[in-house]
Amino acid sequence: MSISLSFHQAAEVNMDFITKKEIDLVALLQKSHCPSAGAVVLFSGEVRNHNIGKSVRYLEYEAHTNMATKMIAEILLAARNRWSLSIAFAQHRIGKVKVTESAVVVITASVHRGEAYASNRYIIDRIKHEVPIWKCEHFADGTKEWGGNCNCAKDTGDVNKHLYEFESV
Amino acid sequence: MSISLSFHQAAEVNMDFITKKEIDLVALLQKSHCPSAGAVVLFSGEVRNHNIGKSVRYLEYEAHTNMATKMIAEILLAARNRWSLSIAFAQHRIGKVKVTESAVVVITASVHRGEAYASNRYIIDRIKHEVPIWKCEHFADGTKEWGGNCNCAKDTGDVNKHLYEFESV
Amino acid sequence: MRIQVFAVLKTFFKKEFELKARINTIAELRTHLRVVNPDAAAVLELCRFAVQDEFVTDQYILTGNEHIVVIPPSSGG
Amino acid sequence: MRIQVFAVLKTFFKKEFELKARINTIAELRTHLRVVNPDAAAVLELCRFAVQDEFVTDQYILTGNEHIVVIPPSSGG
Repeated sequence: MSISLSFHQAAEVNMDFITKKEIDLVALLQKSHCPSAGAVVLFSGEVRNHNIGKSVRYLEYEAHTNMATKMIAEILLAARNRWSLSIAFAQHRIGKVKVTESAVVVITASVHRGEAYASNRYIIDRIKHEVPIWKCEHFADGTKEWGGNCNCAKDTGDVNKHLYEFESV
Repeated sequence: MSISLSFHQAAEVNMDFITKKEIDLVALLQKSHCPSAGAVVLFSGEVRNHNIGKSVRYLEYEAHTNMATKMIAEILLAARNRWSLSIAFAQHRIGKVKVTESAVVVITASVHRGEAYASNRYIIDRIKHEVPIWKCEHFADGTKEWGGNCNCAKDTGDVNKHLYEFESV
Repeated sequence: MRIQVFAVLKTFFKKEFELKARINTIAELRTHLRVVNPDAAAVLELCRFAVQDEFVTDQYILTGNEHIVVIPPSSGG
Repeated sequence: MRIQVFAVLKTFFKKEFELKARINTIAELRTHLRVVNPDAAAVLELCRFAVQDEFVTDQYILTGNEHIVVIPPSSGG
């Protein structure tokens, strides 16, 4: 599912917020230069070869694509308005993702650098806590485990209330 | 001047911290994936078409290349040690830089995203405040003006004491 | 009502199934699923529910014709 | 001693020049440059000085054979 976002030229390239294909960091970065922006920040969340002491073979991501797409669009719009961004874009991959490959990318651009960093962090934190996307780790020993990274409800007592890192920095 | 930094594979590509050539963001990003890192942050400081209400034609950067190179190496090493980074790299362009072109790039990679963002901000803030690099703005009206962005001495009373944004976030 | 589950919940339930029992609210549905499969109790406590792809609260009233999605804690990124 | 200036200082001084005057410290050099060119006074107050490419303080003692770099506030990025 695609949504047209005029504030990123990637609109014409590949605008799926959720994609089964490899994330094309290079194509996205090349499209992220804007005459009015002085700062571009690109975050890439990549698959590590280890987690909690275990060797990782690959990850597998699953999403509720329809809900996830709508939520990412809302998060990008909120970020864009809050920090007057020139560019706000995010893409999350689903399916099997190998070590060193990108599972998620966030790109922000703004007049000054403070806004580009802050909004980038805001977007990735909200995606990780709120958007219906899940990770299954496949370990070298043949075992697998579904992640449940958002533990906020244990502290907030409400599955809809989250504790964001971007608020604590 | 080149320095070999084994913690970035770009060592083999283009390791000048100060360069007269166009910054090759794509080549640098492509070299920035590391099996042990889960987070990569790339910051690109780009030339805007406006500043303090004036239309900008292009910028011209000058550096004390020898001192700047040594200082950037020290800053990268400090960041790498403080946040246990897999990758810490920065490159600043000198000479004429046109609107939307990158004047400076900083790339960091770490196990978790918090460190990649924080160290990236630390590196760019220290480069901007401390490293002997200067910008001359060439405006559309034909005038030009040398920047003196680091005004910290006015508050700290010491040209060697700086107030960093990374400390306030 | 039609129930669709994701991620770790597929370990405990079929990916999608029809539920005929008389269930009046999301809170009752959460309890029902826990009773059907006690092993899923811990994760069900942390799940969000969506009806027609919109998040709903525990108080949401069900008529029986809904498509309900059970959403475990996010672990994207 | 040999003096090298950068950026905005090139508006006030030659890019590189020899200084024959008897100057004993960096503080004295700062004053000397201000006297030679009062228009540069404001920026000279904010400049750092380096001898042999290492930063030095105002108290640093000069012998007369140094290569001294006058460094205006950074404005990279």
